[in-house]
Amino acid sequence: MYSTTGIEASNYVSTYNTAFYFIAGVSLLLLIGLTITMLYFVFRYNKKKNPVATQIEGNTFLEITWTVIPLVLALVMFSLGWSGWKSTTKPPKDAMNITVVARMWSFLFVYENGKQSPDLIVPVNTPVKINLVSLDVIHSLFIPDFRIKSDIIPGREKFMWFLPEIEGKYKIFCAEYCGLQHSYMHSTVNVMSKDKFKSWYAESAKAVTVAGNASPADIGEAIMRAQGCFACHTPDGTKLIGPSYFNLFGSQQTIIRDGKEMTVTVDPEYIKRCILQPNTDIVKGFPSTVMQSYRSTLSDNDILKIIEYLKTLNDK
Amino acid sequence: MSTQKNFEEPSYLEYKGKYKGIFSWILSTDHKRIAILYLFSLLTFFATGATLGLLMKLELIAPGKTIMTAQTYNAFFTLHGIIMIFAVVIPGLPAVFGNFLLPIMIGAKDVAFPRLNLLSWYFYVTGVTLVLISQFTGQGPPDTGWTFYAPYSFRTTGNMLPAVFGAFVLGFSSILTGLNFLVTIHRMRAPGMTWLKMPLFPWTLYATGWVQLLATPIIGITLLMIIAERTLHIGFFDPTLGGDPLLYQHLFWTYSHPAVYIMILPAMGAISEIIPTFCHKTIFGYNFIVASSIAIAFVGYFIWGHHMFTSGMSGTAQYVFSLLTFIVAIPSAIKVFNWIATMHKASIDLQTPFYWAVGFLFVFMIGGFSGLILGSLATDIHLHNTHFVVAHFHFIVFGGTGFAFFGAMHYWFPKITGKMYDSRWANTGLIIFFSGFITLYGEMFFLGMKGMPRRYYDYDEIFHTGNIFSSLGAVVMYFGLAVIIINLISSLRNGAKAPSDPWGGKTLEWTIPSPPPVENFEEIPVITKGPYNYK
Amino acid sequence: MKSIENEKNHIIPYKTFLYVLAVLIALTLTSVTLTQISLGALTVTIALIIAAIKSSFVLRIFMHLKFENKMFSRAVIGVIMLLCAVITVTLLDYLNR
Amino acid sequence: MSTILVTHRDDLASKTGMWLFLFTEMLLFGGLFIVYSVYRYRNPVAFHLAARELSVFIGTINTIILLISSTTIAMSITAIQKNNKKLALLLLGITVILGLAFLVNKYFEWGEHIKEHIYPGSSILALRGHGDVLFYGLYFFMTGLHALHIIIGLVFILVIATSILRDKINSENYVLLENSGLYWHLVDLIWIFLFPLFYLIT
Ligand code: HEA
Ligand code: HEA
Ligand code: HEC
Ligand code: CUA
Ligand SMILES: [Cu+2]
Repeated sequence: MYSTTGIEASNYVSTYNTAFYFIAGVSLLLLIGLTITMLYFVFRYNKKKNPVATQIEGNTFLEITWTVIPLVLALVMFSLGWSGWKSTTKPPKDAMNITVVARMWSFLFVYENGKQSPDLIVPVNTPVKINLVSLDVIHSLFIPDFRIKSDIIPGREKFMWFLPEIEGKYKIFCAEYCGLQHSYMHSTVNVMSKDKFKSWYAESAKAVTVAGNASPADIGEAIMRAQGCFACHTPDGTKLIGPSYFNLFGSQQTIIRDGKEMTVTVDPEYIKRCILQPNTDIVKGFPSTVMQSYRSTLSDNDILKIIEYLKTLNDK
Repeated sequence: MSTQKNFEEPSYLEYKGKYKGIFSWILSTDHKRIAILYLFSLLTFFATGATLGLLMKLELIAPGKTIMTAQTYNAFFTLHGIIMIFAVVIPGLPAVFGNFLLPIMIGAKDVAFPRLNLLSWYFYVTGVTLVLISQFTGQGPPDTGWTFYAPYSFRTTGNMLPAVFGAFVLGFSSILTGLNFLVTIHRMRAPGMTWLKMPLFPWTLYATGWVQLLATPIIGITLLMIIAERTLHIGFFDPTLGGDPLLYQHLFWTYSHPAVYIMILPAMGAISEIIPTFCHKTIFGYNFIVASSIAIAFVGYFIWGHHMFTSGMSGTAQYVFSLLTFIVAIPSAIKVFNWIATMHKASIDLQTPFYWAVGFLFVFMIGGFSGLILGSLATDIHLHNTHFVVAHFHFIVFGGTGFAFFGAMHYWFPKITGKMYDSRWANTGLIIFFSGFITLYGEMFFLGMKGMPRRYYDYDEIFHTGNIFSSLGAVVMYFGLAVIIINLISSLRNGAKAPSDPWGGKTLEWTIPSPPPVENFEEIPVITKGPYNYK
Repeated sequence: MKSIENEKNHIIPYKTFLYVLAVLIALTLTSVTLTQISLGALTVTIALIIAAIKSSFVLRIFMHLKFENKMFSRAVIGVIMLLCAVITVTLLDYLNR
Repeated sequence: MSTILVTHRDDLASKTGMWLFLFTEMLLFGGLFIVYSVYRYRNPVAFHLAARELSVFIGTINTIILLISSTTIAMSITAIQKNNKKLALLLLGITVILGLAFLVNKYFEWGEHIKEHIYPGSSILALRGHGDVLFYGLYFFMTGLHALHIIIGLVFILVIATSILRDKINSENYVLLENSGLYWHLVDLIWIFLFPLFYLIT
């Protein structure tokens, strides 16, 4: 089948193909048939070849025929689509549970043992149930090679499930428009053998893995990559959606708190507040509701490392 | 039929009314002059929207940044969508050709409420102006897509209010036009013109009128709620206030799906006029075509949910919406079959409008069939919000309504302007346009199947080849359309004088001089026969 | 369509309106008292049924539908049914989630 | 240009137009009724409790006011048909006064709520939970939109009244009066549903 890799990578591919090939096949036949008929009439009953038209008002038998036949075809098309879709609502009981936390503009996958990963890592041939959580606007988790997609709607409990059948890496896209960086909101599914997955899963339950001798600042940077901070903030002074981190630490920042303007020094306290309650202190000139709290995904320890990293960004 | 009966009465183009110059147009309540006002404003907006489309395609020719930033791209497809949908294809055929021809085709001197008609045009222009204003004021242009989905639409810093209010005003204009046509058709048909002796174009306008009247208020109130939510912080759709973003989608599509039939029905009507005229043959299955228009309008009201298949509606809702989506394809099928049957044993005069009609049938079928693929649940889960959808709706909106619009333009051009155009150039333009069209949008089907999401400013390397083709198609198409438009414009000056019935049509508009006199008919005709009587 | 022309001058006596007003006010008060006593789930139904009865009086007498061309009443019924159908279809989603 | 085109008056056309316009109004509010039913279904308890805070007394008074005003405008059509210009004007005058009374009541009702910090966007309201926010959001929006319609209706009626004064509307030509009546009745109809939905169903 025509797709990113051409691989039938999940349980949905075959039901998708059945419905698709049937509808597309019937349509193509009808399209070709009707187009040829039409062109034939255009040539055969040209004014030159047929100077006088025969007046025909209609034919009820024909009308009924070409109502009933498409109706039957359409109903078959519908039922193929329905039966293919029905299974998406019924995850097997033994499915593995993973939660995706989507926000502008990153996905973060949270496993039952607390492990977090910006990529979706799953064992092959194991049903996976993903609980869909959005912190801000509607996103949509789309895995083309699995033929599956589900919107992630803030404030609603929802899930999707699938059975990955072939090992490999596949793309994940965000398929619901969610603002400026929508087209950069992507990730990867990594379908591993069960053994490999087990060892990955058992590794210390840290959010990110970095080399053993990494400094706290390096870990901080890795955490921020995993959490998607760089979608909105740059380390080099360029202004994206949020203020840049460049020369941020220790500087004086004009903020708006409770509608009043004031100046604060950027210290660890302030940064922590920015990350956990981003809507209390709003940096002047920036939108107030864009950044969402990271309370559910970052620990105090993580934040300390982030602060270490931010310190390294002052004038080099 | 072709003798010019009446020389005393000046044509609507020459008539000197109370006002002079431009005022004789923008203050005129003559349905024909209002139609021309619509035509010019609409073409301007169309050119704007099309240029935005071309620029978007140039951006997409390669991954990464080519000619604009992501912010600009997002603003462009939003503006492109709003202009094309609300300001071009929804008013399109009704406001231009409906206004000009509806009264003539049913043997009336004007629409029921001429002043209201002019008011609709003012609403129309105001609405678009508001949308355009939103681009240049406030904190940056709106960037939500034409669907204004909550909660993004009240999170964004983009300047939403004028755009949303502009869409609201455009909706108002659409309602007034529909209302006017309904009353006109009910009250002003010429004596003897029973419902089943009415030509098919007015019939589709009638069906459209009801949809405009009964669907547009829903989007009106929804847009007002978005405005209230943004300004007064009333919780309607914001999940942080307890609202349900899906309810917004329900309300939006409750209008916007019927709206696609507002776009296509008059197009089908125009095609139903063109085909019998050039076949010199009565239309096949008149009653069935009429019934199918009404069926489309009615069933089309209840299938909006097919835009929300991945949003997690209840299984029952998925079932009903998908089933009805397939049911609504049947009336379209009936129309297609009847049109083709009309060509059987006809005597076909191959003129430009007929080529457009044939082109329409071809692309409409492709668009419709791809609609079936999207209407099926298993496939839509994969294809939703990919470029497959973009291909579907350009095929059916641009290919359907757009082709019919250009067909109608070439069909009624002699009647409206009193001039003939050069059909060799017209056909050349059509061929260039058509090949550009297929390359541009055909490729998008494959991009969508591969999984390229829509509203993507930047894309993965795997989608590159397809996008190159598609973008080049856009350039070709741009040329084709320029040829077509330039040909028509130059015919205004240099074209030969048009007789009153250049094609041998049988509906009432061909019985009066071209261009029509101010009062259309010297004497209101009495109708005794059906509309396509070639015996 | 000809028959309408003669109905144009249908004059409704003042008294009719006053009777209708009395009925409407009575219905309003009934609805208020009925809903004040706890009837559980029935409350909604009763209140809406009474509202529907009231509106049919307004439509038929005040808005002349009773005396007007049938076309109008048919259209009104059609529109109301359409609205109900839309509400039902929307609720198909919510009631079955 | 319209003077030469429109040769005769078509009352039925103008009445048809008015009815069609009323249909759009019905659907406009219809959209809000959809929103109301969905949110009521999802927050039954909160809606139940919040509705209790509205004053049934003022609501009932306002309902009766509107019903009477509907009656008077309907009667004024009979009056004009019988060529009783004075009575027609008097009845219209009563209608207008009742309409204003309705608005005054509404003003005090809203005022009470706002005094208690119950209005959209209020942080005190937000503390009371989602159901209350939705209920009062809908309450203010729907009654507000309804009040806007009352104001439009009043202006419409005043314009008609001046036409009657100037004999432009008379026993031969009163379709505009009928149309304004239709509009006013629609406003009444909507209230007939708003009243139980917000005040009674507790
Ligand atoms: C003119 C406008 C127009 C028309 C007429 C249609 C017609 C149809 N549309 Fe389309 N549609 C749009 C404009 C239109 N659409 C737009 C603008 C969008 C995107 C909005 C957005 O998200 O921005 C869209 C999106 C859209 C979706 C949502 C996709 C998604 O987002 O996931 C779906 C899904 O069901 C759909 C289906 C259909 C169907 C089944 C028809 C049918 O009515 C088609 C019927 C016609 C035929 C089927 C062809 C003729 C028939 C025959 C020759 C006979 C044989 C027939 C059978 C065997 C049945 N459309
Ligand atoms: C009638 C409707 C209509 C029309 C005609 C078009 C026309 C075009 N559209 Fe359309 N498009 C939409 C309706 C339409 N579109 C809608 C509703 C959306 C969804 C928006 C959203 O997501 O919110 C969309 C989205 C959309 C996208 C998807 C964006 C994305 O999801 O990332 C793209 C991408 O390429 C695109 C391209 C084009 C192009 C290249 C053209 C055209 O430019 C095609 C070529 C046209 C011409 C070549 C005409 C040019 C000719 C002239 C200007 C004449 C010259 C004039 C004189 C000489 C006087 N459009
Ligand atoms: C969706 C965009 C977005 C993401 C993702 C995001 N931020 Fe922010 N951030 C903002 C915006 C907008 C502001 C300014 C408004 C405010 O203060 O809330 C901001 C402000 C801040 C500030 C205060 C900066 C200053 O100049 O005082 C800090 C610190 C911060 N963010 C850290 C982070 C960290 C750490 C992450 C990731 C774990 C992150 N942000 C992710 C948008 C984002
Ligand atoms: Cu997230 Cu698009
Ligand atoms: Cu649709």
